[in-house]
Amino acid sequence: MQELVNRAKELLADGTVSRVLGWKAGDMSYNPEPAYFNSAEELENFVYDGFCGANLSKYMIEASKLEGKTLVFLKPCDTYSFNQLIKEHRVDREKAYIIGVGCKGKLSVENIKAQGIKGIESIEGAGMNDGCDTLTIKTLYGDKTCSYNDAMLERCHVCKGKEHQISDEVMLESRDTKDAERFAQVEAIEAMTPEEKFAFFQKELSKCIRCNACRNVCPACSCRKCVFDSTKYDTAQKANVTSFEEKMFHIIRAFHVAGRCTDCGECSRVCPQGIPLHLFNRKFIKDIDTFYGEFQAGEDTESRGPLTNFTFDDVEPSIVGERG
Amino acid sequence: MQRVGVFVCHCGSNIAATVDVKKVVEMVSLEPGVVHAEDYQYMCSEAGQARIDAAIKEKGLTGIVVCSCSPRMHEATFRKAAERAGLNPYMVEIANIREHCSWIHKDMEEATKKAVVLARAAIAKVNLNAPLQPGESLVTKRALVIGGGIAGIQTAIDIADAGYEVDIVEKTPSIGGRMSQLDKTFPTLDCSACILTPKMVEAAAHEKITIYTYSEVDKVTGFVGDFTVDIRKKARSIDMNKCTGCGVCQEKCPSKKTPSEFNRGLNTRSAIYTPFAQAIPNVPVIDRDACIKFKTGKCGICEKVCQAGAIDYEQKDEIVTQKYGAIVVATGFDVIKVDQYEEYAYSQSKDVITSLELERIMNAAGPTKGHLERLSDGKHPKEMVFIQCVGSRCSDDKGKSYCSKICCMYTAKHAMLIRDKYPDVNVTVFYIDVRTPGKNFDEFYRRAVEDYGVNYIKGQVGKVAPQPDGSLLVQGVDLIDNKQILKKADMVVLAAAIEPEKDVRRIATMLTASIDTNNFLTESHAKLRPVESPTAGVFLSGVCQGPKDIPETVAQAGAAAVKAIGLLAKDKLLTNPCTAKADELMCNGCSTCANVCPYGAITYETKEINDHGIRETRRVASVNNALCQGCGACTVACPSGAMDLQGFSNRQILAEVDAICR
Amino acid sequence: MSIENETFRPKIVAFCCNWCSYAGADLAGSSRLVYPADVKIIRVPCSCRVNPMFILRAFEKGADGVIMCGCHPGDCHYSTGNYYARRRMTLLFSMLDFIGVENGRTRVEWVSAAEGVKFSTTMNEFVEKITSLGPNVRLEDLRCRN
Amino acid sequence: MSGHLHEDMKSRVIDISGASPHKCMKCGKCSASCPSFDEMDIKPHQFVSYVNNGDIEALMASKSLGKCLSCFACVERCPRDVKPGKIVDAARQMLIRQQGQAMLTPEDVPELLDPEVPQQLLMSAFRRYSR
Amino acid sequence: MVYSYYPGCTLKTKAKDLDRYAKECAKALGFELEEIENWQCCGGVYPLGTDEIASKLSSVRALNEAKVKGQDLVTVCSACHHVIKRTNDDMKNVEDIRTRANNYMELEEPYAGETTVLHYLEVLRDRVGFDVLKEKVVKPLGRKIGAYYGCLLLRPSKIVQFDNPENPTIIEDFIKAIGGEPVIYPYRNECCGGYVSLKEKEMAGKMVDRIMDSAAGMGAEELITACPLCMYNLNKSESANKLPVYYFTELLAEALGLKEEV
Repeated sequence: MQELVNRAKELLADGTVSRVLGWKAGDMSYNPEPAYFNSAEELENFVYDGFCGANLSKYMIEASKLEGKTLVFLKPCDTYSFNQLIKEHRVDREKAYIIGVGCKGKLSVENIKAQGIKGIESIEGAGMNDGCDTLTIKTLYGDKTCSYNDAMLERCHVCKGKEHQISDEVMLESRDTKDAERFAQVEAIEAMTPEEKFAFFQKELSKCIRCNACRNVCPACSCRKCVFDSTKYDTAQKANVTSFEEKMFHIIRAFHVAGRCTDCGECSRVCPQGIPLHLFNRKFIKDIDTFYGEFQAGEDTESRGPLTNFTFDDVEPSIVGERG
Repeated sequence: MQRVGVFVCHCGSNIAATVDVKKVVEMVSLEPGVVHAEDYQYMCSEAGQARIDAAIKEKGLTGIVVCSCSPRMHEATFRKAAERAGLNPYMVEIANIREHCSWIHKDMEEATKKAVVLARAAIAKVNLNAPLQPGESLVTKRALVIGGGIAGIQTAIDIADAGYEVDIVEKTPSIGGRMSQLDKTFPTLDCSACILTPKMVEAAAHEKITIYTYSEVDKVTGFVGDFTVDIRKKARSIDMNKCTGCGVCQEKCPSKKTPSEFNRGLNTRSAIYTPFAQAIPNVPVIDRDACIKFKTGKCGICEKVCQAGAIDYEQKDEIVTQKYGAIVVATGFDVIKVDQYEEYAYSQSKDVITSLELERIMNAAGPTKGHLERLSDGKHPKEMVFIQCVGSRCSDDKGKSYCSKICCMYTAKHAMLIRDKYPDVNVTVFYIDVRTPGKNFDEFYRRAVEDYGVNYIKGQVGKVAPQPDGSLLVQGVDLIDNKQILKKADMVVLAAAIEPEKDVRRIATMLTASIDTNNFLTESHAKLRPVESPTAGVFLSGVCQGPKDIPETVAQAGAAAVKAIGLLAKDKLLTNPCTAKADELMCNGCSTCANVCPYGAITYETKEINDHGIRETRRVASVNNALCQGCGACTVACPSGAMDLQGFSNRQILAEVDAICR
Repeated sequence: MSIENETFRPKIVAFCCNWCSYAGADLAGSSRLVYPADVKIIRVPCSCRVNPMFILRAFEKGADGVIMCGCHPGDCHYSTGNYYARRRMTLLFSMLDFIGVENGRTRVEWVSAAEGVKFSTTMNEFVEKITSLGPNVRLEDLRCRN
Repeated sequence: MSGHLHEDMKSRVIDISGASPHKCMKCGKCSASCPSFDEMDIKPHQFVSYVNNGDIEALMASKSLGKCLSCFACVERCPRDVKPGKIVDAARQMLIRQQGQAMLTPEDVPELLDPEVPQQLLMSAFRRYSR
Repeated sequence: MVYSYYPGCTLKTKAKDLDRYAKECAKALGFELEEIENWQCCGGVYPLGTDEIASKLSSVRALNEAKVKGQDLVTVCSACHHVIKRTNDDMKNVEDIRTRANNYMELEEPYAGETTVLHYLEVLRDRVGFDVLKEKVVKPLGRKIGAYYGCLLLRPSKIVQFDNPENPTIIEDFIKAIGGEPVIYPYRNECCGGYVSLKEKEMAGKMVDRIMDSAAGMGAEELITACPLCMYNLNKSESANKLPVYYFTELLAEALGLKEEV
């Protein structure tokens, strides 16, 4: 981690960049947060470890408007989002100095808590130089351990790979964390009866409090004004009374990012209610792959997205009923 | 909120018989914004329009809803009426309570309820309408005619005579089309060439007409008044300016084995050829697939014998790009392949032929020099059998569901001509119905029966069995006698169904002109706009629109020309104001909309935006109203909803949805 | 409100493109080809104008079925609109299926201006299908019921 | 017989046959194709019009039921997809399904037999002519 | 390649030749016919009413057995082929029949027309290839042979999809492959009256004579057929032009030089 700080200081010092976009330590060891660093002194607070899950590419929309270049640290999966933002003219490549940082899988404290570990004071073993086998957790009730992989975010189990899609330089090693099939969860739901599917989503979505965290964190959901805040559709937010509006919100949100979503998983990571929101996006990705050929948003900055493209012999919508 | 007036039309009894119009008036009066509602016998009549006029003025209406027939019928009428009364024409909405309601529902209560819902939706929409101003676009004073048959020729001459430039694009080496293949024409038995050739010459000589033969339309962009078309002039391998049409090359060409398209493959032609003697232009083409020079590199005889030095083996396809104000489609027809009806043994016997092949056999310039003879052995036939409706009126997947319309008449013609020229030949016609609507048509058919002794048998043929002696045993039925008939014939002639020229679907797609499942182009209105395609600026001439004979084709060709002239006579056209519009404050500048725009109407500019006091330089979308056709693809592609469609805005459509689901 | 005692009559919204399907519906009308009054048509310039939001909104407000009709692929008045619409609707319908909405509440049918018969048969079929599915309860916003 | 029963028999014959008599345009191609035409009292095209007119009893009494070869020439060549041959088959089925109406019984067989008769001929004959 | 093989009743009795030759020739041509277990007679005629289910079950059983084995189902007899192929089409495309048949059958997995049904001739044409067959011929026949298709192989063409129903070529191509000279005559696809030959002997006789006359008139020296019904019926001809009739498999065996061995 220190090498990242050193390199950032160098780049600040030689004027290559005017600021640094990274993560700073939070009040607990497991909740670092995105932050700008404008000087070498500020960089003392910089952290980068297994809990730095936040995808910083979206912050580059605002950073692109600032004077001078911004040094941004992007994990392999974040670089897809950044590419997608370039494609949509939302970020300025020239305004970014990208250090692709390695990643050994990002962690969720919720997953640790879910194992019955309470009263967490600090967590060790999440550093980039650690073995990433076991986490040691100091709690009010004594030291506990937890396997690194068990604490990992869902998205890391279906990792897209260790390669950075875009960067000016790469630092730190990455680790293979993929140990599950990307579409297994979606397939499990697809195999349900309509009643089961409905019950599943009814249960999940009824938890939604419309806090908009998913929307705010999403690098694809970057509209200046969201349709759900707009009078143009007469769909501006209302009180949370029944479940339909949540369905409408999440379906439309997923639809708006379909073909643009890189499957970064931030929506599920930030949801305070723990709704597996990535399922919506991943369902669209799976359908797009099946119907129109494999497509990974953010792999490049030029190709046409599947929803702004077509072939003459695309499947008909009736396929939905036909495949049973 | 608008001040809305609702006008409910009885349409005589068309609406009023099924929809309780009084009830509709009563119900819509309760709707928000409605300050006036009335019903009337015929809203589209002058008196009806006067009522609208009066109400707008007296009640100060700012929007009106007419509950009547389809907007495709009278939207324009009511918009004009509103405009005369000083209202912006785009403040008019139509609730279609005839085609979508009274005509398809029987129960009055149900139909009335539905009419009220449709009216509510229109009221909800009009409450959100905004006045729109159409823009203007210039009209290019030039017409394109696709197809150089009698339909295309007639249309071109008529447009050119009105003083406008016309280009004819014909894919074969000569204009003339199917009519040039015919021997005689019904119901007067004129010689086809005698009446067609002067027309061809007239078109060729007309100073306003340019003919592109051996050419195809490659690409069409633009819209009414301003189409841009790429015409591919296929490499003819002949310099048209040098060729004198002497014909020596064709005589000397050693490759003479290619089936002649013009003679329906009944004989062969040389690789360098003009399709027929009267071809216009009288300049041959080299069929590169058949030419020895092109296949092996050796030969070159035509080049050697051509004194004009017109042969050019190096010639390449050439693209001519031209602008047009109007396009007339006159692509014509072909006969279906009859080998899918092998019970008639077409591909098993040379003496089973189609009627178009018989035309060539009967023609003095045809493969038998006009002598009626069997193609198998050259013998003169004694018994001829004609079979009607081969592939017409079929609901199987092999044939056509429609009546080809011309077969009854040409078969009567053939029968008559044969009996006249060869009284020793017996002619039998197996028919299902004889259909002869048309001036002097039934008389013509009756002459065949009464004066020429043609034997008409009501019933179909089930099988044609080639016999060891070379004759054909025709197994048919006489439904009047209720007997199966076995008839020995020397020749059998099949009245094969006609179908639109294969190319027409490609052309329709380029023109975005509507086409039906049979590949006939769709007219804008079956009765009232029969020569106009629903696509503005595209007109229909001849069989591409539906089966028709020569007199009808020529009449329709003239009608299409008049419609095209009417368009070309205007200097400017009003453009549809229902175009897309981007809200700069909301636009992300992401280019998603531009990616789906079929017209390239969306561009991006980087400009300073004042977003509620925040001044920022942003990349924002901008719509070119002259190019935008108002499809709305961009509006759905836009995730933020910054792109909206005027006249069909998100809020308007949602208001309609809400009104219907209420 | 009780639906058990009455015969269920579905609410059906049909989005029809102006150039083909709306004209096809007009032809069905002028040919007097009967289909149930439960179908209400909204005219849009092109099937590509149909926003998934419109369809969800219809369901939210209590529609029991939504059908979208456009020109046949290849015949779009705007050349390519229906190709985009086809992809959008395929994905939307698949998502609705995914969250447990009964198959068949949504449908896309390509109907040309010449296909009055097809329009009528399609609507008859669709109404029958929706009637057999019963009222839409999974996507309705209960507040919208009067 | 009441009109209701007529209609009932008509719809039964249509159901059992899967034919579409209403599509008929009376071209006669079925009768023109039929190899057994001369043997039949009611001709193939008439089978269609008899159904359209609801006169099913006459069909069931017709000797054509035993003359139709089920060769499907009429079905194959019909330009309107009416399937006249299936009407004959259906009428025969309706007849033999009635008590005591079998057109072939085991007692009839011995005199019809010869040493070459293949099994499937017997099999199919019973399928065609008895319940 | 191994195919499931449905011989049918007649091939086990009156038409043993058809069966024997078919199997032997298959070996020589590199494929194997594996008789399915416990097959039952197809009934010889496709059920005449759309409401009949029970009479289709024997076909469905055979079809399902082939499906379970993952093999295509081959028949030699035209009638069996006709019945099984049409039943298969029903199972694939007619929901009502599929549901009802499956209800009777109580299979582990419902049958829905998954099996491909092939006539032996189709195997020769589409799987072996007539050109390959031609190479294996050791004794080209050199005779003028008329193909007699009859009705069952070809119709209804939409369902059996065997060949052009009015101008078929498959048997002619077969004759060419085994070194014969095909003779085309117009009545090769007209019915011989096989189904009525039990009760209407005189009438069937007329049909047969017409076929014989037509074939002989066009110069055929012998006829071949794939159908035991046609074989029986054609042999009853009393025409002066009566030609000898063979199963196509017999001539195939002859051309492959297997006839004596079998």
